[in-house]
Amino acid sequence: MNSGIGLIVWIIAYPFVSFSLGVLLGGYGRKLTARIQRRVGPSWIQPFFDVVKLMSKKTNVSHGYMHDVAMMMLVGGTLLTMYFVPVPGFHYFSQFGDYIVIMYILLVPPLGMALGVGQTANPNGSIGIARALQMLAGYEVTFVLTFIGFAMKNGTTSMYELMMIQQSGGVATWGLVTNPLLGVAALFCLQGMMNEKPFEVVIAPHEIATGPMTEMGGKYLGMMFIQHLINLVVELTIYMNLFLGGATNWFEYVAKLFALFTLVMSVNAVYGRFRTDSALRFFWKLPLPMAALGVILIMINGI
Amino acid sequence: MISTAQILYGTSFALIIIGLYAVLSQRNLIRIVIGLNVADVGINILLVTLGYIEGGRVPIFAPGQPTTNWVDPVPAALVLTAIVIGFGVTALMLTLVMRLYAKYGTIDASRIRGLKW
Amino acid sequence: MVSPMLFIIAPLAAAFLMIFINRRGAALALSLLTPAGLAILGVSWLPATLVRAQPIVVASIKAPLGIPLSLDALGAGMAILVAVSSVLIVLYSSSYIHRGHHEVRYYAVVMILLTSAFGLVLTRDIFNLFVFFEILCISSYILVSWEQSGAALEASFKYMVLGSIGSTFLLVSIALAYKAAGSLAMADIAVAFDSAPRGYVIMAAVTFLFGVGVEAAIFPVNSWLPDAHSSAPSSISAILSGFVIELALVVTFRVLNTVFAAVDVLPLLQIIAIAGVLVGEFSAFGQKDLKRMLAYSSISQIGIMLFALSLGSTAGAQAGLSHLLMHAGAKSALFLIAGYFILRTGSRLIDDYTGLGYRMPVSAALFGLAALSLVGAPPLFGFFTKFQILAAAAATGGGLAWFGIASILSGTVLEAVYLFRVIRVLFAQPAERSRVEMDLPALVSVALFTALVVFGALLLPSLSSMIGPIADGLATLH
Amino acid sequence: MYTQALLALPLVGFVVTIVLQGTARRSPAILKTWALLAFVAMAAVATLAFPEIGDTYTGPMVFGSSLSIGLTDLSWWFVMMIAGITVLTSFFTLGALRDTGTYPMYYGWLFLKVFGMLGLVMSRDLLTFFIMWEIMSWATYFVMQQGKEEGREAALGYLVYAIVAGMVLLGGVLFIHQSAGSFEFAVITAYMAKAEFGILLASVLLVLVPFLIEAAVYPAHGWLPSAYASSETSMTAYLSSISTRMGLFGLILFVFSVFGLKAIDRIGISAHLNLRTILLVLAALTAVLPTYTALFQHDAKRLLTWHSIGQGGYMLLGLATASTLGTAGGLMHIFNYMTYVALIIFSIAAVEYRTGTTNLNKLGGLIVKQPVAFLGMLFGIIGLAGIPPMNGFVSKWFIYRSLILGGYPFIALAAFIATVGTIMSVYKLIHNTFLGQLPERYNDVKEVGLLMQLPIWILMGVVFTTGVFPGLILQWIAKIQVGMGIVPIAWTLGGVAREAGDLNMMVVTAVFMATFAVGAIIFFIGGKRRIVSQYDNYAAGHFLNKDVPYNFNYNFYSAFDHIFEKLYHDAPVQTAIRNLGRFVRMVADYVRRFFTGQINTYAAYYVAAVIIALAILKEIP
Repeated sequence: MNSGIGLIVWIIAYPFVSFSLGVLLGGYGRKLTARIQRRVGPSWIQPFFDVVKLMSKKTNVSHGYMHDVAMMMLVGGTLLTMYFVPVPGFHYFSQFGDYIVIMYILLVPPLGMALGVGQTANPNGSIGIARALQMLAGYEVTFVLTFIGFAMKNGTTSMYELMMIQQSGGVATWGLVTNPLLGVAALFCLQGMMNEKPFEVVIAPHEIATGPMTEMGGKYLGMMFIQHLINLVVELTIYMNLFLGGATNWFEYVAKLFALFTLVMSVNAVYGRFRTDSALRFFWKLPLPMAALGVILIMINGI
Repeated sequence: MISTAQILYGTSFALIIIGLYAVLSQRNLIRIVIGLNVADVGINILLVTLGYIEGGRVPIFAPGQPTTNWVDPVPAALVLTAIVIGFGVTALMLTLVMRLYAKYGTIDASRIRGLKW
Repeated sequence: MVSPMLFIIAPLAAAFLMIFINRRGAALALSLLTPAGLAILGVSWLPATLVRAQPIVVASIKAPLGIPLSLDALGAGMAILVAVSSVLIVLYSSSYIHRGHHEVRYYAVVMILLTSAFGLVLTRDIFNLFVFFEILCISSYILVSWEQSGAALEASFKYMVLGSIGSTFLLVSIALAYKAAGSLAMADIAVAFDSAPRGYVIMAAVTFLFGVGVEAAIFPVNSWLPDAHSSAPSSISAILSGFVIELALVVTFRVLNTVFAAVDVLPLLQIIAIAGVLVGEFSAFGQKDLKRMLAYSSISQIGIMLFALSLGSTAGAQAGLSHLLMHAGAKSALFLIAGYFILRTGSRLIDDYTGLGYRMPVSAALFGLAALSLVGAPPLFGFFTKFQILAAAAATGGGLAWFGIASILSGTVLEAVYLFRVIRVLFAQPAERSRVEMDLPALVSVALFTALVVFGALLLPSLSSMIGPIADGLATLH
Repeated sequence: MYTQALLALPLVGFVVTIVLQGTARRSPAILKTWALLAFVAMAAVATLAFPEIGDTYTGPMVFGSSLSIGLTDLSWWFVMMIAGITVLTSFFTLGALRDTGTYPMYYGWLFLKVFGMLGLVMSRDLLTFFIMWEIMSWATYFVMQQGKEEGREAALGYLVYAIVAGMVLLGGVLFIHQSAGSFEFAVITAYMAKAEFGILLASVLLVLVPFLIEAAVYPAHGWLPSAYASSETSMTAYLSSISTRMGLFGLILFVFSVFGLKAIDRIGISAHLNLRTILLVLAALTAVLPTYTALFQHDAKRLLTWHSIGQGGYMLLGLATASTLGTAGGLMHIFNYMTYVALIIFSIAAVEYRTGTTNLNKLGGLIVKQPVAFLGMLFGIIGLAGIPPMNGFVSKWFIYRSLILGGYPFIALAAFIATVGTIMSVYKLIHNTFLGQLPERYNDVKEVGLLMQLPIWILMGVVFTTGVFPGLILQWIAKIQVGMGIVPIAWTLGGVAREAGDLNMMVVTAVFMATFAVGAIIFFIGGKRRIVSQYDNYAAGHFLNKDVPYNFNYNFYSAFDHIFEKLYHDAPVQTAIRNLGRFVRMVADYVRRFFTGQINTYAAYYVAAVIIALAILKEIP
């Protein structure tokens, strides 16, 4: 799937595949939460219905051109990241951009959203963005440190190569096994990256309306849903590729995806919400030192 | 036995030191001027003593006078000049003290300190 | 060529003449033309002196009975500097000094000061040196107290007391020298000191150093300087800071270096110089009074020059003399401009000059240029002289030299800050925009001084051929 | 020939400008036009001088050695940057500089500054280098004077640092000249290769410290924000974009060429613990701390000046790794930063031109009024934050990769922390200026004229083009690296060749454009949208109108403020430097007390001096 006709077909099909996976994951997540909370929960493909409903709304309130462009940046940026993250059988683009590139293009959707939300001129939205950006200093910084350590250990910054190195010896060479400290620290970050509890102060329903989403309605909210669903897949895949050895085939890929998401959603279901500064303090007190210790161990081993 | 010259040297240095001490210790401007004058006198004695020879003669060319064993005339000339200059400076200083008194209403050095730091 | 004796006679005659005529015009003409003529005289003698010093015989009496005088390259150079500076300063004074019946006397005293200044560089007789020294002092006392304000009188009195102590020490030194040599000619004394007991020569050297040094404002006998230079009329401050202390410094150093060569005073001089640099710069740092700040800056600059001279190397001596030339130009310009700042605002305090730069843009610009040169900003003259000094010190090496370099460098930082704080105030928010520029003669005078420090670097190539023999005058007595 | 002309032009410009000064008040257009033409001519001459790279021209003899200038690949690169940004700035001032009366010598000092900078980068010996360094410092000081009142006070602060730097450098020049016996770079290089360790260390420190001060590297960065922020805005752009980098130029020149990397690496105990490690740590601190200080600024210009410091840290990070990737990143970042910071500040200037303020708490919602300025700032901040596809990303990619693979994980982490801070603060910048609610008083604001727009468009083009085709820049960087004694980067038009890493910006951008198009398609599939008034907003049932400020821009990052309050308000280094200043003033006040004003004391000094002098002379044999 990395050359010729197969490549072109795959490039065209991949967004749909991702979206479908995202819908399933999203639905599964809601169902899982519901069950934990002893509810029945919605349909397994409820997210799909949501998107269809929102996209077909007649009233679409815009606050200006940046608001519109932001939606395109949001979805476009997420799809961009999606292409650069290798999945089983498809790593064509990883030769054009390593994890450092991914690290930065991951910031494109939030930036787009931030700009759009900015133009909506609603303080609830801006507060959400300010919180989101501050949260970066917690989870993103820690996650990057785990990556740095891992990349330094293996002498490459390419996500594909890191994945291949982990696959060389089965479970024993998985990042989570060889560098448990980094893996566990990154797991905390994953929770933050996915904006799930206890790190969901950005959206914070009931507190600041719904944060960035306050002024979003109709197709705007629909596009945010689409982005969210694809993003679920992308972020889980990144963690998987870095610490769970990626996947060699699609069955393994989907299994790992759901397993990881189960973990994230379980935590989400039972925890409350951290305030921004508490969340930051948490990240700086537990995962960050953990990752730092991991990196130091790698450095010591290196010498 | 202390020679005359030694006594004079001693006196002159003593006068210089007394004069300087006055300048160091006295607050009264007039006394400071006097101190400087005392030092001046000391200097003059010193200079004269330099040229002095025990039992020497006055250095004047005159028919029939021997030209040996003269007292050195140069220091005497120097002293004359120094006295003149000292006189001038003292006069100027006292004038200034007068003017200062007119301006400040005092001749206490510790109170004439408009210029410092 | 006319006899260099004119250097001493002409200003003296001019002084008496103008007192007799007692007309402003005549006094101005005389006091402009005399130094101008002497400057030409100096320039005409300079080539000859560069080859060989020109002894001057007065009334056909030779040493030891007569008074030996000699015009060497150093003397000619200093004489030109003094003459040119005084022409410009007199020009400035013509518009700056109050018109009144005392005005003629002012010029007369300036002329007498010139006489003594020329005399100091020409004389080769240690007692004659004392006489000129006293004339210089007395005329300075009078000029400092010119404005008859409380501050001026106080400054003059302090100056006078310290000067008198200085002359006392100088006479002690002369007495000791005479006792050793039986002659007052410097050449004879130098020979005699070579075989004199060391302690004796040290005593003579130290009393001489601090005797004449008081006029050169070397540390720590410089405490009269900030008072005197700040309270004198600005034209006189320019004279005193511009060439009098430099001249005294050169004379002090030359005599110490040649006559008292039997003891090595250079390390002592270096210590004194470095202390002077530091004390001067630090004291100037917090000053609120502009002229006092400039006066403290003079203390440190004298320290820099003395440091250069006392390095004992040819390069150091040459650099020191170049710096002397630069400082004469820069500091004169600064004082002269400060004079008009005071005249226009009626205040000496820097804070009162807020926005004055917009009202006197040319003056302020010239002030800035002179200050830049003083700080040593390339490509102005000051950079090259300072760099030469530092390079000479580096070449000398040793802990004291490097400590001196460090002191000069850190002093420069302070100097830049305090001088440019003035510029900053000058160009603070403009209160009013009406022009109150300096009067034309003053402007011309200041502009010429500033031109020296701006284009002085261009002189360096031509100066380098002359500076050798001139600096040689510091090391050997011709 | 062109080399000398290049140096002569700004000097001529300086003189002519002083002559033309009289016309400044009545018809500023003459002066502006003259400046622009002269700078364009300078840029042309700089381009023509390209074939003269490698030649050296000697000037007048000073202190027994002649001053010499000449172009190398490195200096030509800097010359072009200076020429380019100068032309753009002077073009921008055509429209932006309204009241030349307030800035009487704006162009004059600019010419002098350009002269100093060109001379600095073209100098081929130590003495010329120092002379030009000083001219540049002084000119910078004077340039800063051409601004607001408080800017002049801040400029004095700059002067203190600059003079300290200059004097330390002078000490270094003297020391090196004394040790090596020459001002010539070649002789110094040869000497340093086998110099004693002590001499080498002293030389390197005396020379590097001034560069670090001029480059505003932590902890000597305190002078920059106030001095730059209170300058005239176009000058802020100029100073931020190129002026600070002169320190880095000196660093590159001396570390890689004059002393040589081998000599520099002798200073240290191992490959990972040497002088470069110290530089890396300083650079990391420089990248992080000022960036987070920028978060809490409420003036657009001041916020960016803090980034000028922080981004300088990135450049130093790259350079201090001394690896192929790192130096490429560092060198490239100098160029990239220059372009996007000028772009951002020009946009700010456009806003200031219309609204009269740069206060972030007072602006807002201007996107509808000044779309070009918004677009300019958007491109700029994407570059500054280092997000693809703008050029800022490429250089940061190099720096990260070199740090990670070079074995500096925590330094790399610091760099990323700084990036997060950058993103936060630039979002605040663009949000508070262009997004959010438009205050009623700005209802009549218009876009600036074409004259001011043009530099913004040009820079947007440059920021984007060099981001997509970094090879355009990397080809020069590779040449410079050869001159620095470093293996040149294997570049391609879109990034680097496979052996140097995985980066092809052309592909990244193409994919981004395609996915963006997908986003657009999805957007247009949805129903028709309707643009509503800014008062037609969710407000929990409350009514919004122009009397109700409904905006979030004050205390934007409250959580950070909450956590770091103490650290920001008494930054230890700044306090220490302030205390040092206070200490000097105190010492000065005590020294001044030496002159007591009482004649008796003076007489006592006299006698004491004689006695002490006698004692000293007795001791000296």
